[in-house]
Order: sequence, then C-alpha cells, then structure tokens
Amino acid sequence: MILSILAATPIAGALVLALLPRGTSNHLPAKVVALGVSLVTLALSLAVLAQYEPSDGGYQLTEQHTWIKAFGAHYAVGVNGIAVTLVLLTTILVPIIILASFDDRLPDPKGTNAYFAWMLAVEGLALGAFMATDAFLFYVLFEATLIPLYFLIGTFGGPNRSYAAVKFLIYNLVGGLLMLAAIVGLYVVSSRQGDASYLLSDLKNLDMGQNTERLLFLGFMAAFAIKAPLWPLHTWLPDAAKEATPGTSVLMVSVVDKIGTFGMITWCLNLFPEAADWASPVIITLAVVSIVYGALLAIGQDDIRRLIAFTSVSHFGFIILGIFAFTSTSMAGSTLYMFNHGLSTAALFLVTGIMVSRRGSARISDFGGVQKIAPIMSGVLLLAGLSSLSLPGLAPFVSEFLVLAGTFTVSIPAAAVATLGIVLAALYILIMYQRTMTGPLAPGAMGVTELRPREIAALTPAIMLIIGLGFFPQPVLSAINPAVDTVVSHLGKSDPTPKTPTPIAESSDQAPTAEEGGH
Amino acid sequence: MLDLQWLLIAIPLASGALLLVWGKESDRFGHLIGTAASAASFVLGVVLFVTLMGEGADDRSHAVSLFTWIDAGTFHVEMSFVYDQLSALFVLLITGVGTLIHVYSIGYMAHDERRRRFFAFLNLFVAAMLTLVLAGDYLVLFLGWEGVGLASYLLIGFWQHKPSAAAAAKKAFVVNRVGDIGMALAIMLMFAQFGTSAIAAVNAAAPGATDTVTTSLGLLLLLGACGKSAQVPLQSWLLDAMEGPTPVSALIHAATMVTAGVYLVVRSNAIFDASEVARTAVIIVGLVTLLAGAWIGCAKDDIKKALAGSTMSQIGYMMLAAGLGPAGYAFAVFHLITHGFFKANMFLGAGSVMHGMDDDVDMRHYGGLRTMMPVTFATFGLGYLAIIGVPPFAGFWSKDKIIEAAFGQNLWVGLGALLGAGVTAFYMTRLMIMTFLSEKRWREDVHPHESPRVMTWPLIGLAALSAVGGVLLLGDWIVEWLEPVVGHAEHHELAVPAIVLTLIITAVVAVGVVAAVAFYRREPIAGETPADDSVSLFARAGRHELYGNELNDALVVRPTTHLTRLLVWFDGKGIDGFVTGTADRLGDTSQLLRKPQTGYVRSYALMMFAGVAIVVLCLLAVTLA
Amino acid sequence: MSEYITLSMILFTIGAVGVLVRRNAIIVFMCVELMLNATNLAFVSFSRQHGNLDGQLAAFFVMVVAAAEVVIGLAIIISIYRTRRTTSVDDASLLKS
Amino acid sequence: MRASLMSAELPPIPAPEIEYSLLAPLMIIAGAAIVGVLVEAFWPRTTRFAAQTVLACAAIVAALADTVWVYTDLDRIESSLTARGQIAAEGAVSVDGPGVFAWGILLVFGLLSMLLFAERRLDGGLSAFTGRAADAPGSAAEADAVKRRLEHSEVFPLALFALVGMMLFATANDLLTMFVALEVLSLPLYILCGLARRRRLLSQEAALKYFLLGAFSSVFFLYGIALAYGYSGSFELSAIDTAVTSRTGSETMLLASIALMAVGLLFKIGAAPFHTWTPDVYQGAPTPVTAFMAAGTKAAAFMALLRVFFVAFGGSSWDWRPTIVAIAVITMFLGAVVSISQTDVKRMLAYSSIAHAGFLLVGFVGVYAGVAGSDRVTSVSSVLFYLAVYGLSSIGAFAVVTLVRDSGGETTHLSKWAGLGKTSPVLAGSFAVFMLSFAGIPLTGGFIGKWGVFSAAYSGGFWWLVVIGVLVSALAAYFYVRVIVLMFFTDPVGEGPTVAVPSVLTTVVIGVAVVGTVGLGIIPGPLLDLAQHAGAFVR
Repeated sequence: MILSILAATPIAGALVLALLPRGTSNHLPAKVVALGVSLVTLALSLAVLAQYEPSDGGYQLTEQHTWIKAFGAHYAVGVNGIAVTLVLLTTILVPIIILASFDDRLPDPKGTNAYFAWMLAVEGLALGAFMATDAFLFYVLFEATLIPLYFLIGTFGGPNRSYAAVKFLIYNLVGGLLMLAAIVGLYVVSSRQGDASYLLSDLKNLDMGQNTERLLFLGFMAAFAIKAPLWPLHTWLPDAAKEATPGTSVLMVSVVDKIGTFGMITWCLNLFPEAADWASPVIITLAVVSIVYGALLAIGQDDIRRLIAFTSVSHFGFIILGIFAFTSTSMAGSTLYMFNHGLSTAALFLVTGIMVSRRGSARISDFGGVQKIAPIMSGVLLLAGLSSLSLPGLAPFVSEFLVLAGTFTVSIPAAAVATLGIVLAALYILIMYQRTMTGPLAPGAMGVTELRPREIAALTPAIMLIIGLGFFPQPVLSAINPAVDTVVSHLGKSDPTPKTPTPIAESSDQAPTAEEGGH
Repeated sequence: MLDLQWLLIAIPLASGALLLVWGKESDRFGHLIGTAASAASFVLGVVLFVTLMGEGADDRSHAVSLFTWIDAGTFHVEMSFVYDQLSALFVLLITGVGTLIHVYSIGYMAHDERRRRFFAFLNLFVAAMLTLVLAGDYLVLFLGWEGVGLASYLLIGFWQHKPSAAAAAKKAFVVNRVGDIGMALAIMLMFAQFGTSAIAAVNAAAPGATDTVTTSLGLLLLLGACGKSAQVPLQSWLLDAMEGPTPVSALIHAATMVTAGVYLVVRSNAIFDASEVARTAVIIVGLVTLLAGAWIGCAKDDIKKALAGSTMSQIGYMMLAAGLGPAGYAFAVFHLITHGFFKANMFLGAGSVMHGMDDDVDMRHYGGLRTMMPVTFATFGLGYLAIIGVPPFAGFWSKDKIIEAAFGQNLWVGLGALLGAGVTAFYMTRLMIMTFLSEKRWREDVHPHESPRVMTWPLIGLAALSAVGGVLLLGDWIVEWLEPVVGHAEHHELAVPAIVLTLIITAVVAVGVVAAVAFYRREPIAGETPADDSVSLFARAGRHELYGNELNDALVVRPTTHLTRLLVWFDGKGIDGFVTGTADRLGDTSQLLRKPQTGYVRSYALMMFAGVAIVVLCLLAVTLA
Repeated sequence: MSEYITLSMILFTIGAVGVLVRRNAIIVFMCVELMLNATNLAFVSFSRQHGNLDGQLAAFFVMVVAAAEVVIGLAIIISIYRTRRTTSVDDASLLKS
Repeated sequence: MRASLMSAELPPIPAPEIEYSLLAPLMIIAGAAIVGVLVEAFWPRTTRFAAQTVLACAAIVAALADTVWVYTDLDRIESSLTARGQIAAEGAVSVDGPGVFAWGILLVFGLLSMLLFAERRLDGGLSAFTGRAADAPGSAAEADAVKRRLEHSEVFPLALFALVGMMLFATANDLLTMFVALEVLSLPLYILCGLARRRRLLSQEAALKYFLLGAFSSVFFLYGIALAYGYSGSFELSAIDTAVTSRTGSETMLLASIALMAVGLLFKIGAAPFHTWTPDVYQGAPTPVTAFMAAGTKAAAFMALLRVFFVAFGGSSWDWRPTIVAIAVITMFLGAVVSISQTDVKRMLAYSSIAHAGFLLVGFVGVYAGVAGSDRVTSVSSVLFYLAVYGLSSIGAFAVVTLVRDSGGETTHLSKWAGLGKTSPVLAGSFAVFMLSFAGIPLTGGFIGKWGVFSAAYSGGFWWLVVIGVLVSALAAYFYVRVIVLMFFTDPVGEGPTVAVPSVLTTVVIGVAVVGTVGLGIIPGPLLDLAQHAGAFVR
C-alpha cells in the first residue's frame, strides 16, 4: 500500500497545484506547496526504505490487483534493490530540483503553478514506472512521462523550445511505439499459453521461441536505447537539454532517462535473457562508441547545456556497457551509476543553470573568470564536474570502476576503449571549468553573482551525497547486490573466476569482512 | 598504537575540509590550523615510526582495514591501510617536509587574500599523499593517487586569474589522466587475474602469474607512474606546473607527489620482479628522462623551470634504480628521500629569491644575490652541494649507489647515469652562478632582501637535512630496513672496486662544475635571454623542452581537436541530419501527396474509379496467381 | 443469360465513364442513374438465372432508392445553381488540397 | 377481411414475424424521425427548434436505454461459443452482440451530436445551420432570413433518419437491407452537409461532392451486391457464406463482388484511395454535422464492413486479406503524412480520420476471432472499442472547433489557434487530450484502442503490419503534437482567437468526451469487457 501512496502523492500534489489559484506575483504558495509535496514524498520513500529488507533479492512491499482483465494487465507494484535505489534517487532529486527552480524565469510567469505541477507529475509517473512489476503498467507509465516533460520543455524552455519539445516527443514516441508492438506481442505470446498476463513473474517464465524473443527484445530495446540514449539515437537529448530549464533537464536526464537503463535490466534482461545475450556484442559496441563519442562531442560544444547532455550520452554508455557485460560486478556498478549519475548530473545542470540564467547566455565563451566573483559557485561547479569525470572519492568513481572492472573480466577491448573515456572526461570538464571560471573576468560576466542561500541549500544535499557515497557506497550497494545477483543468475551467467587466484586470497587484514563479500 | 595510522590521514583531511567550509572569519588563523594539522601528523608519524622500530624486523608490516569500501558482485575492496617500513619512511618525508613547507607558506602567502584556501588545499594534498603511501589496496592507492592529482590541479591553478596557471593546471590533470588509464587498467587486470586488488595479495600472487600478465601489469603501472612522476613520454606537464606558488612546487612537484611513480614501482616490486620486460622498460624510461631533464635544466633561464628539469632528471635516477629490481629499490627510495630534502630546500630557496625579487623568475635578472640573501644563499648552497653529489652531502650517497647499481646492471646504463651526474653538476653550477654569484643584473626598482624568519627557518631545516641525509645509509641501514618489503638483493661484483667508481663519479661531477664555471664566468651573463637563433641547437632544444609539447600537439592534441570538430559536424549533419532529413522528406512527401486533392470532384471520381480497378485486379491477381 | 450481364456491365461502364468525363452536374447525376439501372438489369438477370424473386424485388428497392436520391441530388444541384448560376461540377472546387 | 383480398391462385404470403422487442431501438429512432417530420409541419415556429431538440434527445435516450436492455438480454448462441444474439425480422437484421454494441455507441454519438446541433449560443442565438437553405448566399433573401431568425429545425429529423440508417447498417443481415440502410444514412447527411450558416459556398460544395461521390460509390456497392447475388442466389450473408465456402460459382464473379462491395464500404470509412471526399466534406460541412459523420458513419460503416467480410466472405479471407493489408498500409500512411501539411483544423482532423481508418483496418485484417474459453482480444472487440474511443474523441474535438471563432464564424485556420492554451487553457487542454488520444499516448482511450487493434493484427499473424502501424503512429503523432505546440508553446498572432462561451450543451459534450477519453485510458476494463462480451457476429 505504501508504494501506491508514494506514487500517488506527487500526482495528487500536481492536481492540487493545477487547481490552486494563480495567486500572488511571486507565486510563493505554489512553490511552497510543490516543495512540501516533494518533501512528503521523500519522507514516504524513506519509510519505504525503512520497511525494505536489503538482503532479499526479490520484490518486496508488493501489491497486485487486476486492472484490465482482457489484457491480462495488472496494477502490480513492488520494489527490489534496483527499483528502490531509483525510487530513492527520484524522491531525493525532486525536492532539490523544485527548490533550485524557485526563481526560474519562465516565459510566462502565470505558468508557475503548471510548471511545478508538471514536475510533480513527472515524479509520480517515474516512481510508478520504477515500481511497476507489470509490463503493461510499466509501459503506460513509461510513455506517460513523455507528456509532462513535453509540456515542461515546450512551455517553459528557451527560444527554440517547441522544436526541441517536438523532437523530444517524437523521438521517444518512435521508440515507445516500437515497444508497444513488443508489448502487444508479449500479450499474444502469453495468451497463447493460457491466460494472458503481463506480470513480470509470469513473463519471466514465458517460452517464446527464439525469433519472437529476439523481435520483442528489439522492440523493448528500441525504446530504452532512445530513452537512455544510446549512440546513434541520442540527438534529441542535446537539443532538449539546451532548451529546457535546468530543473526540467535534471528531471529528464537524471530521472526519466534512467527508466531506460532501468528497463534494460528489469525488463529486457528478465524477459528476454537469450535475446539479450544474442544482442550483447552489438550493444556493448554501441555503448563503447557512446562513451567515446559522447565525450568527444562534449569537448566540442560551446553551449554548456549541450555539453552536459553529451557527457550524459557518455555516461549512459558506461551504464549500458555495465548492464550488457552480464557480470554481477558490472551490473551492480551500472545500477549504482544510475544513482550517482543522477546526482552528479543534477548538480551540474543546476549550478550551470544558475550561471546561465545570471549571464543570460549559455555559451562557454561568454563566461570567464567567474571564480573571482563567485568562488562558491565555481567550487560547486568544479566539484560537480569532478564527480562527472569520476574522480576517486566522489560517488561516480565507484560505479564507473565497477562497470569497467566487471566488463574487463569478459571483454578487455571494451573495457580498454571505455577507459579512454576517463581522459576525455577530464578534458571536457576541465576545459569548461577553465574557460568559464578562470582567467580574467570576462566583460559580460559581471552579473554572475555568488550563489544565494536558497541555491546553496538546494545543492548541498546533492554535493553531500556525491562525496558521502564516494567513500561509503556500501549502503546502496548492499541493497543493489542481491537484486543484481538474481538478474544475473536468471540470465544464466556467472562472473568469470580469477585466472590466477591469489595464494593468500583472504589475507589477514581483510579476513573479517571478505567472507561477507562473497555471494 | 599502529592502528592509529588512519589518523595520519584523518588529521590533515579534517583540517582541510574545515578550512574549506569555514567562512571568512577563519582567514586570520586558518593557516595556523593547517600548519598545526600537518605538524600533528608529523608528530604522530614520528611516534609511529619509533613504535615500528620497536617491533621485530618481521613484524613491521601493520595492516588495518577501516571499513568495506566497495563490495559488489565479486569485486571487494577494503578501505585498508598498511603501515610498514616503506610507508613509514614516506610518512616521515611527507609530513616532515610538508610541515616545513606549511610553515614557509605562512610567510610566502602572507599577502594572498585566499591564503586560508591555500592551506586547505595543502592539507588535502598531505592527506591524499598519505593515503597513497599508506594504501593497502591498489584502489585505495588510486584514491590517493587521484587525490594528489586533484590537489596538484587546485594548487597549480591556485592563481586562477592567470590564464597560464589555469591552463597549466588543466594540462597537469589531463596528462596525469592519461597515466591513470594505465593505473585503472592495471587494477582491472589484477581484479580479473587475481580476484583482488589488495596490494599484499597481488604481490603474493604475481610470481604465479604468466609472463603476459606480469608484463602487462608492469607496463600499465609504469604508464601510471610516468604520468604522475613526469617521466618521458608524459613529462610535459611538470615544467608548466611551475605556474603554481613556489611552496607547491617544492612540496608537490619536487619532494613528494612526483615521486609517487617511484613509490608505485617499488611497492609493486613483486610484479616487476616477475617481468624482465617491464623492468627494462622502467630502466629505459628512467634513463631517457634522466638525460632529458638534465638537458632541459641546462637551457632554462627560469629558475623554477630549471629546477623542474632537474626534478625530472632526479626522478629519472630513481626510476632507473627502481628498474634495477631488488638491487635498486632501496636506493631508489633513498634517493627519493634525500632528493625530497634538497630539492624542497632549493625550491623554497628559489621561492625566497623570488620573494625578494618581486616574483621575477628569470635568472638573467638575478646575479650576486649572495650578499643580499645570505641565509637563502647558504641553505641553497647546501642543497646544491647535495644534488651534484659532493661528499659527504646527502645526494652523494644516494646517487653514488644508484650509479653503482646501474653499472652492475649494464655498462651503458651506468654510463648514461654517470653522464647525467656530470650534466647535473653543470646545470646546477650554472644556476648557482647566475643567481647568487655573478655580477648583479637586477633592475633599479627591485630591492632584493632576505625573507622573513618564518621562511628562512624551514630553509635552514631542510638544508640541514640535505647535508646529513646520508646517514640513512650508515651501515646499509636503509637497505636492511626495506629488505622485508622489497626483497633481498644479490650482490653484484663490479669490474672495478666501488671506491674507484666513486672516484670516477666525483671526477665527472667536478668536470661538470668546472665546465659550468668556465662557461659562465668567461664573460658577463646577458641580462636578457638570447634569441633562439643565437644559441646552439642543443640549447634551443633544451629551451623548448625537447619539443615535447610540439610533439604532443602534433600527435595527440591536434588530431583530437580535428576529430572532435569532425564529429561535431558529423553529429549535426550526419546523424541529426538523417533524422531531420527524414522529417523533411516526409514533409515533401506530404506536399506531394496533397497535390491530387485538387478540389475537382471529377478527379476524385477518377481516383475512385482507378482504385476500384486496382482493387479488383489485386484481388484477382492474388487469387489467380 | 450472360448477354444480359454483359449488357449490364457495358451500361455500367458507360455510366461510370460519363461520371468521369462530363462536367454538368445534372448529366453526371444522370450517369449515376444509368449505372443504377444497369445494376437493376443485373439483378433481374440473376434473379432469372437463380429462379427466385429476390433479384426482382431488389430492383424495386433500387428504384425507390434512386428516386429518393434524385430528390436529394436535384435539391443540392439547384441550390448550387442558384448561387453560382452554373451546374458545372468543375466550378465547385474551393475545397482542396 | 384479409382472406377476401387475396386471390385464390396466389400463394399465401405469410405475415412477417417481427421481433419488436429486439428491434425497438431502431423503431424508436425511426418513429421519432417521422414524428419529427410531423412536428416540422405542425408545431409553431417559435418553439419548434426546442421541441425538435427535446424530441430527438428523448428518443435517443429512450433508444439507448432500450439498447442496454436488449444487450443484457441477448441469448447465447448454441452453435457458437462466442456469439450472442439472434437473427430478427425475417433474416433482415442481425441483433447480435457486436451489432447491439454498435447501436449503443452510435446512439451515444447521436446524442452528443444532437447536443451540438442544438447549440445556439455561439452565433448570436442561432444554430449552426442556415436559416433558409434555398436562399442564395449573400442574397437579400438570406439577409431577410437572418433578420427573421429563421432556423432549419429539420436537421433533427434528418439526423435521426441518418442515425437509424447507421444503426441498421451496422446490423443488416442481408445485403439489400444493407444497401437501403446505406442510403438511409447517406441521403440525410448529404443534405445536412449543405446547411451551414456560415461559409455557405463551401458547405454547398461539400454537399455536392459528398453526394456525387457517395452516389458513385454506392452504385459500386450495389453492383457488388448484384454480383454476390449472382454468385450465391441470395442476399443473406449466411447464404453467401455457404456459397463461398463451398466454392460453387464463378471465382471471378465472387472476387469482383468482394472488390466492389469493399469499395463501397471503404468509401464510407474513408480508406485510401477512396478517401478523397473526406477532407473536403469534413471541412465544408457544418461542424456539428462533421462531428456526427466522423463518429457515426465510420462506426456504422466499419461494423458493416466487418459483418460483410467476416460473415459473408469469411471463407475467402485468404483472397482479400492481402489487398486489405495493402489498403490499410496506404491509408495509414497517407492519412498521417498528408495531415502534416494541413493548415486547417477540420481538414487536419479529416486526414486524421483517414489515418484512423487505416489503424482500424489493421485490426480488421487480423481476422482474429479468438479462441473458445479465452478472453483474448479479437478483431471485432478491438475495432468496437477503437470506434467508441475514436468517436468520442472526434466529437469532442469538433465540439472544440465550434467554439474557436472570429467575426466570420468558426476560425479553423491553424495559425489562428496559436496561443489558445494561454487564453483558454481548459478548452485547449481538452483539445490536447483529444489529440493525445488520437496519437495513442498512454492514459488516454486512444492508446488502449491502438493496443487492441494491434493485438488483433498480431494475433492474426501480422506482426510486421503492427510494426508498420506503430511507425505510422509516430508519424501521425507528429501533427497532433504540432497542434499542441501551436496552442501552448506559440504566442498568439495579433489578437489571437476568441473563444465563444458555449451553453451548457457544448460544455457537456466536451466534458463527456474528455472524461470518456481519459477514463477509457485509465479504466478501460468495463467497456473492454463489454466489447469482449459482445462476442462474434451471429450468422
């Protein structure tokens, strides 16, 4: 029950906001209500966490009702370690986003209520998608997130917003509709073997035949690869990120795009293990291309927001690489990466969003020397940037290294090429930092004033988590591990064993804990 | 007691974090907190060292695991630290020299409004460097490795308003990242091969691994070491890094961080012991860098860059020694420590000179400073004697041992090392002459003066260490001390007795000194750097850092830039062009398809009629075909 | 028997071609009527062929429907004629593309 | 009495047995239409419009209530596991599950359309229909008619006749009835199309085109009937089926018959290449009529199509399926692509209706009849659901169109719609909901509808057609999305559109449509079950 309440809370909040009178000039009531609702959601998700038993790899807190009997669709929700991680990410990020978006200059200030209402709607739908254990329900929520995001980009974005919004929607819709074909196919296959059911637990054991399985897998994968986005299906993201407000961008990249990678693990791998295995060489290749390509493109950008979008292409490459390497190490890394990338990209988008709004331009060349007048801002930018380039000690490093280390055990070339990404990441972040923050103060950059207390308050939780999880990722990993192990064993895979086991494998210094480590 | 080793790291880390977070009100005393933290760490380091000495020779490796850092799938990493003979020495060096440099910085940075942050970064550096040397797992080592890289980045670019500083900082980080590829891949390989990246476990397993594995591991680690220690081919960042404040150059880019590569090789001795190829590669890298650094040192007029060239060269010695295997590890570490003393000493001296010369770094504008800055001159002089290897100063002992070991390995390697010693003597003498001895060349408005006490006391301390650092070799103490860590060396009989070799070395050094004196006392030194075309090819290449930057530009930077531009174009016109092109085609199709909708009812009827015909024919065709 | 069907087809085709080529709405309409009657011929012929009365019955229905259609059609054509003073179907082409 | 009229040598003609209780919905509507004609003749002019409105609505409500009763009372057929209902009126009408379900949705569409017909608040207290159709546009007589506030209240009985034609069309069990029903539904619509108060030239042109092309197509349909009769010797669908399965007659004649009948039906549903009338007529007709046509005609014609092809020609489905598949693909693609470049809302909706005809054909060609004892979605049930949702959204969308006006009446040029979301967010929001439903976005009924037809096609073995279908859906989504862009993301040009304040009638229509569209997206279960429950056609 608590999961339903969790997902329903932001939706209800969105409805309240939509009905709230358009009130005062600063729209403070709407903002406060939005923040309040998101904090209540956060509290609820912490309650979920409190009830969650991390050592169990299966679905917990489940709920199941028949929804559309004719389709075999259920309203079925539940969380496993992967889902609970992303639920937590979503509920943590949304209050941050809302707080950071208080002063967003909207094209039409009258739309403030709608702005925050749509945000909450995205949160509710995304939470639903993470918690759904029924393919039909998942699909519906997955696709439904498009609408609020579409309005968020199209109504509240930059000058070229409608182009970006349409591109975003159509691109994602193409993927989503291909997935619809696969969803329909699942129904047909499932109903041929008795009563149709979209429940994950039923579909997992479905025998579909090789060709059907591959086709359906491709349908699912098309949607997720566009959403995540995987090269060469990424071109909607830079445009959308460029035009959207920072808050929208964070929602899009940090939360909603994660449904893509989440879907790959939860749906693609669970439903189509053999097809996933069949496609993995191609997907790994594309992921590696994404990593390098995204990073190189990021280096070549002059627009900060496009730059961050391309860094995300690169990072999503890592996530997908880890998933399709099929080792529990890399997959746990990927899952953690989703969480960490959410945080670091949120910090990056939000702090650059503040910079851009003060400067009135997103061109890197319009900045320069800002560090002098806004040291805290530059510090936050640097820290967010360093987390994006996976500096050890910050959260993304752990996940990136797990992905690489896991991948290395099955494919040395993929891991080696992907490792190139760490140099390129240093380049794109540091070049951006160098051009915006250092050197003499650029003539037009006078207006880029220091972060205000509210902005600091919004960014602090993200920064704290980025640092904290860099050293103590274990609380999250301990929830992820059992779930990932379940997926990997469903795939019929196991991690390659070390070729030359060390003679003192459990050396005295790590003996006490090393034993817990083995699964 | 030894379990408290984590405090070594925690103290400066906490102090650094505190200084960063604490607001402006801590500006007045922030530097004191920072210095105190470093000093506290040093005191603890001494206490721990004494405790370690009290342990039996075989019980001196003390491991502690704080918590499980990462545990996912089959990957397991403890946040573990090892305090043993090797790391104990490093702890002392880092915290000792570090504390002196903190003290020095109080004076040097006195007028900088961001001094508090400077000390915060210094503290962070110390914490990271200690993490690096205390790490019990390669991944923890990597954490420190990148931590010092970050601190280095922040400190090189400390004066961010200078574009050159910001560029140098970025360059240092990026070049180091290239090395990090090696480190990262090495750790992945360890994980894949041995199922762990704990240093002890890997070293224990390395002898059992295949040649391919150990060679790959060795070469990958060497790549990492090259980045961090500015060894050829990743040397280019170090000279640019001199943009940072001088205490930074002294601490990070002379005494400690840049030697991390050497530490890495020594720490991974089992891997290198198992691979001949990797060892040879280390020797080659060391030898090439040794000579290249010395060459550059001869040609630079910027005092810090000349010293930086020297640093490269000296680290080349250490690398070379490390590449010699068990025969050289101890001497590599020994030279590392003595170098830490005298090079930090000289860098701080250079800083003191700059302090008195209004931050001018061009030696051509110096001259005759010995009278104006007696303490600086005296301490610098001790460092000078140490580095060129005049007995009985610290550098003599360490360098002598390395050259001796090099001859034990291979005649040519030995000759190279010997040549390096001569060149070292040459460029250091040149530096001394241009700065302190020759006639004064400074401009009217500059008033050289001795630095305040807070800066000279550390100089005196370091000078003393430079003078007496050789005591570590007394009775082969350091060799025996490190033996449990790096293994026992077979003694090689040289073709000539050791004492003869020592004499030869000293003679070569003397030749270098004399050559420099002859060269630079013969005629007055020009007040400005002569134009490129008026100097020898040798000098020109040295000035241009042997064209390393140009080479990087041509081989890496420009191709990457072009590739990036090409890809940006491709992304817009190719991939996105395909997408938008498809949309455009559909738009065209739409226009085309609406054409038949003419508004004439007869044409509609015709279309229908045609449709009827087609449907009828289709049905017939399907069935009858 | 098949001669009648053939005739019916010929008439039907003539009607269809008439619809396609004539401009005058009345004539177009008359061609449609011709097609209807061609169909009637077919109905009656088939009725004869099958020996039941259904086809003949159908012919009556068709006639009634045709009459109703005439009423509607002429009404529309006349109202247009009053507006435009022409019965050419080609003039009514405002709605297009 | 009766016996005295009969001559001795003629065989006795038995009195037909009519199942009045089953056919009551048809009778009610037909009766109301006839009463409407009488009202037209005798009721005082001042309140005639209101009286006609009440009569029409009351009749439809009564018929709807009766339909529900009939539906719940349908008997299960012994011989078939899925079919329910029976053949009535001496084999002329098939009162079966799908047919009665179609009655239900047709009556709902009819009711909503009547509410739109009755709206008089938008245009100075007058309805959307011209005061005196006989007047030439722009003439003094027309001005006089306006001055005297004349109104054609005949539109209500006409619409009722059309409605009864649709209902009969959907349930006709023999081809002759079907033809008559086709004409009964078409002829009133031809007239209704020409009755617009504003832009009368266009309206008349639309009527002419619709009439000429409609007549042309129905002749083909009729000739197809003639050939079918020639092939089988009967008009009854089941008899034709028998002939088709036993393959007695000339193959060519059968195929020609199938082709010609398909043409007539495809014309009515607006499938390519028989779609050409759709945009012109949708644009020119008075908007309430367009709404009625778009929803009603398509539903009725589709039911007839399904009935003819599943019941009569089901035995030769291998012959006609490839052709229908091709037509489905062409129709989807053409509708979707051409609508991209449309600048008029009503034309755009017309092309969208063409595209939807294509999607419906995808469900149709699946020819998936389900498996006994399973609840799997069949071609029939999926098409029924789709029709319900599509019709509802269509009526809602056209109702919104009636409200966006300038001094010359409705302003349907898309550029005038720019910024509508800023001036009247609720109205624009409703329109957006319809657009999203058309686009098949989840949480709207359109999505469930798409899912249904695609699953029927997939079940029928056409997975690749489903893939084409989803790709075209994405294409189609583009122009729906473009409308939203225009309404919400674009600033108004000049003064922007004015939105007339509607009376409660139009408000109710839009409200019902929105609630229905969204409701069917979130809780489609009941209606889906109902459609599933309808089962197969009774033969």
